[in-house]
Amino acid sequence: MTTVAATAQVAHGHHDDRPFIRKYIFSTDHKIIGIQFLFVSLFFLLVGGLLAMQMRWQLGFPGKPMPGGGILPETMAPGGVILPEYYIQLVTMHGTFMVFFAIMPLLVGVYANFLIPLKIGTHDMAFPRINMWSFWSAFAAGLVMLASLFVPEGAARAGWTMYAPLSARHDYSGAELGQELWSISIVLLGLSSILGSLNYITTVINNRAPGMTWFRMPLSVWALFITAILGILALPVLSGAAIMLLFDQILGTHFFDPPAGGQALLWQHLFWFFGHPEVYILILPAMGMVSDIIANGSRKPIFGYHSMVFAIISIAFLGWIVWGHHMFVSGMNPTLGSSFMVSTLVIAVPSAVKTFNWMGTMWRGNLRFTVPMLNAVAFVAMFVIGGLSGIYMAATPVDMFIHDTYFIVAHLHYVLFGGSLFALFGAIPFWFPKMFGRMMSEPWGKIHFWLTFVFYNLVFFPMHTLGMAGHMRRIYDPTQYEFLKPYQPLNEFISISAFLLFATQIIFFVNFWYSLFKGKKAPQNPWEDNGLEWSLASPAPHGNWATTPTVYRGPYEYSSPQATEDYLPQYKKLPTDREPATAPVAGH
Amino acid sequence: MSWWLPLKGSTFAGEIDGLFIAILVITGIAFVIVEAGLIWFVVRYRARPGRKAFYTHGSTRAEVIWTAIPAVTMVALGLVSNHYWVQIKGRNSIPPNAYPIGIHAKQFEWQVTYPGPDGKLGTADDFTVRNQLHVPAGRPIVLALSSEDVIHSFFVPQFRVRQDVVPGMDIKAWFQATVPGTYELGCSQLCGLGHYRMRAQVFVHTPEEYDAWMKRAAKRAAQGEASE
Amino acid sequence: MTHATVDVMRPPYPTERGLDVYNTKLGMWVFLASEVMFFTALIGSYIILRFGAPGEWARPGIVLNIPVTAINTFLLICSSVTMVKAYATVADGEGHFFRLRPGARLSERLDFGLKFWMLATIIIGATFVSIQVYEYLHLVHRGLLPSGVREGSELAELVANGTLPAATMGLFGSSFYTMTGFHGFHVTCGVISMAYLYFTKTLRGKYSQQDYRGIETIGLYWHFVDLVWIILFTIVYLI
Amino acid sequence: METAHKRPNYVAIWAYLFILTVAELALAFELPISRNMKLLLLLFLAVWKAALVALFFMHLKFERWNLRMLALVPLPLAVIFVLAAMSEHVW
Ligand code: HEA
Ligand code: HEA
Ligand code: CUA
Ligand SMILES: [Cu+2]
Repeated sequence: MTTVAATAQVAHGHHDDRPFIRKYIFSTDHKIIGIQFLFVSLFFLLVGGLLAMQMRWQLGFPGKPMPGGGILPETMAPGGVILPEYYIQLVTMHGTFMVFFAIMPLLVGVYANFLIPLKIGTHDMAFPRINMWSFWSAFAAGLVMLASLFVPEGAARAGWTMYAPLSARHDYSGAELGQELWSISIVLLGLSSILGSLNYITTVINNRAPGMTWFRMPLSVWALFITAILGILALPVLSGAAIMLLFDQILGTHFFDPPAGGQALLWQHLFWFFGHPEVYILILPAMGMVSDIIANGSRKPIFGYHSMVFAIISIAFLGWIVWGHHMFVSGMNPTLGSSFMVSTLVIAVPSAVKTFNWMGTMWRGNLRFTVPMLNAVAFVAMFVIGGLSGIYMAATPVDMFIHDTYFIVAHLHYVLFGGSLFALFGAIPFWFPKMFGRMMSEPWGKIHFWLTFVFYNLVFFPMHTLGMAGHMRRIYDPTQYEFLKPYQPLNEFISISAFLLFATQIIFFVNFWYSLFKGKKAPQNPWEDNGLEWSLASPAPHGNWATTPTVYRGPYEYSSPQATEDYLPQYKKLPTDREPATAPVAGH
Repeated sequence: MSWWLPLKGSTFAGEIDGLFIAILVITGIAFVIVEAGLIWFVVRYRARPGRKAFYTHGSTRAEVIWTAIPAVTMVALGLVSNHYWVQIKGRNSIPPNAYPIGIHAKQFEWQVTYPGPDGKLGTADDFTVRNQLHVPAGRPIVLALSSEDVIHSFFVPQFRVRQDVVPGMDIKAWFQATVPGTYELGCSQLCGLGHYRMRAQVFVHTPEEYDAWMKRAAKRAAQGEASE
Repeated sequence: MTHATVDVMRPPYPTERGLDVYNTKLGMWVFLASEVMFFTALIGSYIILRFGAPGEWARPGIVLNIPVTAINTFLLICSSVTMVKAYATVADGEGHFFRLRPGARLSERLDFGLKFWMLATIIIGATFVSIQVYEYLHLVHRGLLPSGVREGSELAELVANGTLPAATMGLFGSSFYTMTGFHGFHVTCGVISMAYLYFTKTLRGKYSQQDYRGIETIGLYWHFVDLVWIILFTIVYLI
Repeated sequence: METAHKRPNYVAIWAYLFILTVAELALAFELPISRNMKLLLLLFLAVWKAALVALFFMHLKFERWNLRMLALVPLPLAVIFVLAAMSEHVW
């Protein structure tokens, strides 16, 4: 493997004598915080997955005792048979954990923290201590949410969307403390996201290394930056709404209480005004990292860098004016529905730009199928399916039929699992060496990839069919309906595939832990990548660079005729390169 | 088990299915282009020793093409969908001669109020039946939806009609059944632990049958045995 | 601020570039953007609920004590002025405060001016909070609770005799306490952080014309809280 | 740190705000004009006051354009949200 050691600025051996607790627990180092987020959110991914398995058991084999379900208390599953009230807790907590505590922290908490300073060439976040608080409040939020599963009457029961008034009044939902803990946890999480986003935005704007102009930033940084803007503007709305919900629950206020003049739809407006930007928070970082990985794996500059940037920006902007597409049949003003439909459809345009640019990047490339690359290509393939199913729902008349059916469930898993999670299965091994100094196993990674890819499609593709048949979401027992009885074999098939999908994840789990301690020692730049982070040793040392690196070119100069290797790092100075004029100025 | 949409049981089911198929075609084309392209590239451009990738930063022409085509398609799709939307859910879409039925949803049942022999809601001969919706075929029906407690959703797959029932709001929805038979009405908005069993039966009668049923039911109701 | 715990690995050069605005100030503006969205959720809900309320809105003029709140509003505006004076004094290093004694040196005046204006801001801010607490106690006493009107209270009588609309009192209580409560919470946070900066920085002479970032940043926050109150006062109390 | 501009007269702005507040109070209680007119005027005054605070006290008037943009970004979102959710009740 060729190295660029000649130009690489290997960090000096600054010995780090902070005590353990300051180094790994209450650390202000952005890399440690990213790693803390990684462990915590992988744990919650596991929790979310376990909840999904219980759901799938009930849906595939309604009313049968769940193997191992005997350990659950009587109030959830007497004799292992899941109760309806436990089932809706499962749905609610599965959605909540996956969205708020697994995918969002994985993408933003881990990679915004880890990558932004490394990729823009700075020593840490702008506000390291605020950053630490951002982790700890997310952690507290997670604990509160987890605790809510164990309180009497169980966890929140109104779906991850928490529609009022079901969520607002205890006599409607039957849950008390669980419902309140959900609101409290979400407020804490909102705080965490705001503190985090504030850091990412300031850092990206102000702390770029010399030469790192706006249009030399890797797309992952662009995506994380725009995501942070979405976060800083969207999460406060959710916090505000969750606070109102909490007050309805504990103080008896009437925001969402129709008999006293409150409005049920107000919650939906608030939630989705946050919620749609949120789903782009869940996909944009994935898109950014996939762009980096695909360019790297194709050994080619990203196709249409500038239009990729503008696509990210326009997706983020459009994301603010489409929230009503979740409410087409909610009784919302139908004229408003029309305008939300049009704005929603328009989002297909920047998404198309991104998709075709990824393909353009691969076109005439020299594709190396590493595990990150495989997962990144799968991301494109699967995100497109999810995105295209979004078009059906955006068309209001069709949505009237498929709203709140498994068609939606299929859509959301195609974008969230097929999209975000595949991107993460690519990103985790890609940056693993920079985090831990070791490589994850390639062969096992490939086995995990192929099995996941197959089982994932077997689980979620048939859900489109269920949706077309009118199979409602969030129902405990589909066999209650005559018209769904013929579909039970399909449900059973999905469930079995889901168990296999989960079992496959054990490979990842083992690979992750094994590599952490026993993996192959990582070289400095194992993927022959152009990013600034690869100029550091693996793992990246505390404080990153001894002297600030200088950036001479864009991030995707693969196969450049100027270099003999097929990559040309951003930090490598060629004789023809000029030193950047002092500081990069905004807008250049 | 069918792999396709359920029976078309209402006047606008055909339109919705048509739109569904149109989108299926559009997205199908996009799907094939993307997936086939990906597979092709993966096979054709896999790394071979000694080869260097083609160095390019993009092409403005390609960029314009793949921005413009989706843009035009999406605007066209928006216009077409909106045309149907206005007919189906628009604010003036309810046919003036529609036959009124009241639906009151509560945890976890549907209370269906019929206008009685005089065909008007809110008069003395109205009567209420639990979990049974009887409608005549070939006649537009307008539902007056109200909720006792939380949000429910009125959904009959064969009619392709769905409307949330929101407490504090008086919402109207209409449809016109075309095929006599028995169907199911499901609640499709999570409304509590009994959500999954908040189900009612839907009977679509021929107009004559419906009149006969109405007479019988009204008589029974007058005798005070309304429900069931 | 960077002084508090100096991490050994903090870069030795100013990392600040890009917007030409230093980090804490930029960070504060970004934070304020999120605050705008937070208050959008609360104030927006209020507007939406009031707009769609069943019947007439509870009459703020009768329920609330407008004159006292008007004085409070005035106080908060004054505190904004004292805050901006503190900022201008330290930023300009001169001229924004009366002469302490004839012939006093500039630096002395600056020092005194900053301390004076900051202390004034803290005191006025604390007064605002106290008056708000008084207002709350009084309102609760008269019978307005977050959940509506208390049985058998003075306001309940007004509802009974038709002076106040029964249908919207619950909504009024909910939104009134939530909005003003969160505003009050923000003021309290501001007072506490200012007091903290006052004792740990101002009194120890850590601010100078070369570095007054803490003053400017907390000032931005303080003015924003004032700005929110200006909106709240109008739409909750006056309209 | 910038101080290129001349300091505005803060006491004058304070007086300005004071007068506007008095005007608001007068409007709310005394003037016999239509309710909608009153509402519009009050909102106008409130926005005016808020703008004074933002422009002078928060010295936005003297900042670079990109910082001003940053401060303005959330406002259209807030307006879009409130208007859309309100349109619920006018159809
Ligand atoms: C990562 C998360 C994510 C992403 C990226 C998206 C992306 C999109 N979503 Fe999705 N959505 C969710 C997560 C996400 N969604 C979730 C979680 C829900 C359910 C919430 C709940 O109720 O629990 C949901 C629900 C949801 C609904 C509400 C359905 C209902 O409840 O009735 C709608 C309706 O319009 C919708 C639409 C879209 C659209 C149009 C896009 C677009 O952004 C997609 C754009 C992409 C493409 C179109 C593909 C690529 C483009 C091409 C290949 C070009 C060629 C294409 C054409 C010419 C068409 N989504
Ligand atoms: C990112 C989001 C995400 C992910 C990954 C998943 C994953 C899965 N979901 Fe998810 N799902 C949602 C988000 C997600 N879901 C949301 C938002 C809803 C809506 C909720 C609502 O209606 O309110 C939903 C609803 C939902 C339903 C509908 C329930 C209903 O309406 O009644 C079903 C039903 O089958 C389902 C099934 C599954 C299954 C089988 C998986 C499987 O893919 C799970 C496989 C297992 C894993 C992915 C875990 C693997 C673990 C690791 C890899 C950890 C490794 C750890 C270390 C290394 C430390 N989900
Ligand atoms: Cu009623 Cu679900
Ligand atoms: Cu959406």
